[in-house]
Amino acid sequence: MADLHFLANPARFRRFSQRVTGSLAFATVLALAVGLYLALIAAPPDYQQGETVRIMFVHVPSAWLAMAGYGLLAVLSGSLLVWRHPLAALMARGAAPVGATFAAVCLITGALWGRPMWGTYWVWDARLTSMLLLFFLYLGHIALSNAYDHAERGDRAAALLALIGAINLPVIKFSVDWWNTLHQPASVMKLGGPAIHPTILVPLLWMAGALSLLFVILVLLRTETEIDRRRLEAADATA
Amino acid sequence: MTGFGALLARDVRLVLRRPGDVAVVLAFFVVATALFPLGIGPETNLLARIAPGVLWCAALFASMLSLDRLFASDYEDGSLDLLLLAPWPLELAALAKCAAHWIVTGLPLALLAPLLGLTFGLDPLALAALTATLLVGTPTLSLIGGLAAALTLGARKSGALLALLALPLCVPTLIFGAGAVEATVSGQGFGVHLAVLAALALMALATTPWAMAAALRQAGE
Amino acid sequence: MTGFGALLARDVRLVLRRPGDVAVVLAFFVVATALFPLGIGPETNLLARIAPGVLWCAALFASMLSLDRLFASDYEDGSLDLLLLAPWPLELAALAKCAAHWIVTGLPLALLAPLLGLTFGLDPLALAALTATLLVGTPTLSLIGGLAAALTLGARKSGALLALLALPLCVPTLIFGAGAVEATVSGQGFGVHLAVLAALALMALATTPWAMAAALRQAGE
Amino acid sequence: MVPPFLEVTDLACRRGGRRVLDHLSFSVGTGELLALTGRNGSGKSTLLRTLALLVPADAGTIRWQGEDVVIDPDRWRSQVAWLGHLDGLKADLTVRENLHSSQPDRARVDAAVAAFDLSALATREVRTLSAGQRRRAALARVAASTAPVWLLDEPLNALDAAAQTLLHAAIARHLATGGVAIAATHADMPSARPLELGA
Amino acid sequence: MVPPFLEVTDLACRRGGRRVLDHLSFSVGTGELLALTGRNGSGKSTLLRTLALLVPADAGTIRWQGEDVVIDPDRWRSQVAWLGHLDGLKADLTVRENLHSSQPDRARVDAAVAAFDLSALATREVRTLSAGQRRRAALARVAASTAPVWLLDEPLNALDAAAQTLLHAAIARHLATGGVAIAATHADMPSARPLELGA
Ligand code: HEM
Ligand SMILES: Nc1ncnc2c1ncn2[C@@H]1O[C@H](COP(=O)(O)OP(=O)(O)OP(=O)(O)O)[C@@H](O)[C@H]1O
Ligand SMILES: Nc1ncnc2c1ncn2[C@@H]1O[C@H](COP(=O)(O)OP(=O)(O)OP(=O)(O)O)[C@@H](O)[C@H]1O
Ligand SMILES: [Mg+2]
Ligand SMILES: [Mg+2]
Repeated sequence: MADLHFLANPARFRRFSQRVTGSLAFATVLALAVGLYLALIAAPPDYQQGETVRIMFVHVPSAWLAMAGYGLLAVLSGSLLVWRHPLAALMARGAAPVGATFAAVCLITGALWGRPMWGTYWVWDARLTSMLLLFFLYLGHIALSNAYDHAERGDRAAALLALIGAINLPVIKFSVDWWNTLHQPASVMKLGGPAIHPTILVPLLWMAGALSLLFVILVLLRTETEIDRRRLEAADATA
Repeated sequence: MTGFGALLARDVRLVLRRPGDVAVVLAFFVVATALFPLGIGPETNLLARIAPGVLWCAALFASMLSLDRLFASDYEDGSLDLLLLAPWPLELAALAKCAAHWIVTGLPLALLAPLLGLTFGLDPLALAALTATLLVGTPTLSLIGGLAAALTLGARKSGALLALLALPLCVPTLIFGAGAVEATVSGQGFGVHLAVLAALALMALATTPWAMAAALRQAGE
Repeated sequence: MTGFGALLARDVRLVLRRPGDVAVVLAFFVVATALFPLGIGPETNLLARIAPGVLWCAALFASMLSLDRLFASDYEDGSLDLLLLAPWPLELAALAKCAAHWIVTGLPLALLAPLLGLTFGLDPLALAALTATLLVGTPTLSLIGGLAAALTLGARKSGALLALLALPLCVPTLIFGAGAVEATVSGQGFGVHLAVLAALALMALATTPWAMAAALRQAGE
Repeated sequence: MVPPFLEVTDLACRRGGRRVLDHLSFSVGTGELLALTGRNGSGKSTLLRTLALLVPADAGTIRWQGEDVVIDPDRWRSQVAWLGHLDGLKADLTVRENLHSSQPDRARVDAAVAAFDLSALATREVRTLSAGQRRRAALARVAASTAPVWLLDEPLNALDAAAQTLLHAAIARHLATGGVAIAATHADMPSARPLELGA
Repeated sequence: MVPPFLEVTDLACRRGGRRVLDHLSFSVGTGELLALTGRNGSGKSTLLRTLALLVPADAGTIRWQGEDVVIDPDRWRSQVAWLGHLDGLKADLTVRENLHSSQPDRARVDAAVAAFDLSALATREVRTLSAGQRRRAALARVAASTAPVWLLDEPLNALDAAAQTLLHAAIARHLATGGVAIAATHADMPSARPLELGA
């Protein structure tokens, strides 16, 4: 059993996470219900964009979470490389696909929205391109962490990539911004307060909260799975 | 620093012993570039318009093409162990490898590019911008590619994976490199672009050797 | 022919053992293609014009990137000797390797290309031309790239020269491939182009396996 | 008179301009193990490669059951099982997958795995094996083949005493079925007929 | 009491989840040759790699002249000359170029070339050497270094009898100057203190 010693810390995490997931799931469902009600029913259609404006309530939070997810990945990677924290690797494995999914959701909802608004699913615009690149940074991370026979090797290689990628992410974002833009400029997160009407802002913030909860719970669940998988492999190897 | 010089000399000598690899890279650069006039037809101003992007993309691809083997041969013939045990810092050794790679790919590409630019009808100033930006920008590509090569050591399917990892990180360099040439075409100077490229190169120089060394240590395990 | 089938199946199985690897290849195509708009700018009708060149260039890049190591790992770990001693003809073994690589790179690219073409604003007929020409043309790239890979094994100086000659052999394929899409844009059919591409592919099929086998035998000495 | 199984006459071979083998003649009969000995660089590996037609001979003939092997090289190649200095294993495949890719017959692969005590390692990727474990896997590949002629370049390399015994047993079994084996070696191989090169 | 040169206490190491070394303690004094023996897969190479810090230990300490080597790993690395299972030579460079790239001092390189009877091969590309010639070149690289600790993984591999004698002589010279050597081996090494792993 001493062979499983290195899992002691993840095991404690697992107990903790199992305790909180129940109430977290409840909160997520509740927040999603309120958010979806506000977004799909309560919010008025936009005077310019009509009903399609409702796509925004998924689109924008997904974009935020996709970007935040990479930040989380970088933090986890740092603690893996510096403190050799075994849990960080497992959580990074859990978080990367979730972040990638939100990036994909942002891309897909954006494309669906683009058709009515711009008359095309895709343009090679700065914002769109940088989100696409973020999506591929995620994919590269996932591919690298699975490219090795030894999971730990993949963990650490991917952690190095995430750190360098995190340094580069703002560079990519800004360089692409300077390159060209057609997409909506930031209107919620900007200096001097939001320039957006409260009837839209409130459901947007609810949805952002609900999807953030969803993000957290997905990461927790996936981390648990990773812990179980790693434990099985360790048991296999010692058997 | 003399240690670095010796390392660099050895690595350059090693690459030059296999001229085939360099030849394929340069040929690829020319063929890839030549492809666009064929598709677009001979409209000179259109060609001049796309030339910077095309040349930069081709340069980016070409340098990725050869990076694949940067550390892999050391890994496979056991000399990576010697590199890890060498009395000089591993960061320096990794840097020397990237520098050698740049000398045999980035540098020839930058020198070849004006010739290709000429066939696209670029004017002299644009050609100068092209050469200058390639000279300043390709080291960044070598460094980032070198990092990807170190990260994928011992990984399966390393070729495509390496490119997938490195290409997004190379985007800023590409944008400012191609942007510089376009700026001269539209009558502006390219000083700012060059400064940004230099800044990117310095950033890569400051971070990637460390990350490469860490990745190589892992591969040695 | 069943021997060839078994060889091919084994090589494909080897590559497909990890489905993630094919995903990496596909992701890599998208990133490589996305670089051109970044270099050239987002103007939709300009992008539509260069789309054939871009996609063909990405195809060339992809073939070169992965074919590079087609025989090198066998050479270095000693399994080239086993290939040379195998009871089936070496030509067939080389062909199977190229075919396996085409199946996991050329084929996915051809199937993904229409989607990417859409983002470049190509019309349906152009998309059809693109897919058809890629399907017929990428095998030629795989074969010629495989030849270059075999020639650079062990890197004799003459190998370098031959590799340098091999890559320009891709040029006709690229011209007719990109030209076909152009032709549909200007309202013509692409039947002739397709016929030429097929002829080129057959020519490559008839000559390169033999040349690859000869190059491999030499490397084994 | 029945021809000896493998008969080499007046073989000559040069590598990189240097003459390595010259006027070499010998023959190996069925059930016989020939041990090539000689100093480093005396041409043992070159001889094995020449026999396998991996390196062209400059002069001389190699006859297999009376027929010159260059007449139908493919038939001759199908008679040969090869183990070089390098193991020739794919690092990303498991031991069993490696064996399977040259021998489709599952029963033979299983027998070879057992013969070299690899059962516990059969599903491990070759990349993770120790040097001797890897060499054993390469030897198992030879043992799994049905070829009557084994050409082995320093088969004892990296093997521990137990594995060397396994190898000798496997060679003995092969010879007992009428096979032929030629091994280059610096160590003693019991019951082998020695042939010293470069003497 | 003067500490033994190299002292290993309670070393443990796992590879791919398997425990390979566990509670291993030994020490090697100046002028001593330690021969690691044991079955294939018993952990000889792993131990050498752990000592060279190429593989991190899971537990235990390695002390060099009384000081834990992880305190100043770079200093420790500069004390070690390494020969792995693989030769670590660049096939495209000549023997002399290979030696030079790790030892700039021409006189030491010349001496090492002579010590392993490589003078005739010094300007040949490693690619064209026979297996034993290549191994000798790799050993010459070790002999050319000034490091007091030699870590050798199966140094006798592929060597002919004459070259083995040269190696023993080189080791003896190294030990006579106060050096330390640890060699993994399946063959006998005279005047070595054996340490059996996995027993
Ligand atoms: C595939 C296409 C699209 C992608 C990849 C995309 C990407 C993004 C990203 C990354 C953000 C977050 C920006 C930030 O907060 O810094 C965002 C926000 C936003 N997007 Fe999109 N978008 C797409 C299409 C669209 C379309 C068609 C519209 C509607 C015209 C749209 C409207 C918005 C709005 C209103 C915001 C919120 C901006 C803010 O207030 O910060 N997007 N999008
Ligand atoms: N990278 C790895 N991943 C998993 N297991 C490994 C790895 N490297 C070695 N092992 C295992 O560790 C054990 C010790 O291997 P090691 O190479 O140290 O053995 P060795 O004593 O040197 O054997 P040999 O005499 O064959 O060289 C073996 O069982 C081997 O299979
Ligand atoms: N490709 C080559 N080019 C030039 N010379 C070569 C080549 N291969 C081998 N030689 C030379 O031919 C001679 C015979 O080499 P070979 O590998 O057959 O020796 P060997 O008897 O197997 O030696 P060892 O015991 O070291 O394995 C050596 O002197 C070697 O240097
Ligand atoms: Mg030999
Ligand atoms: Mg070993």
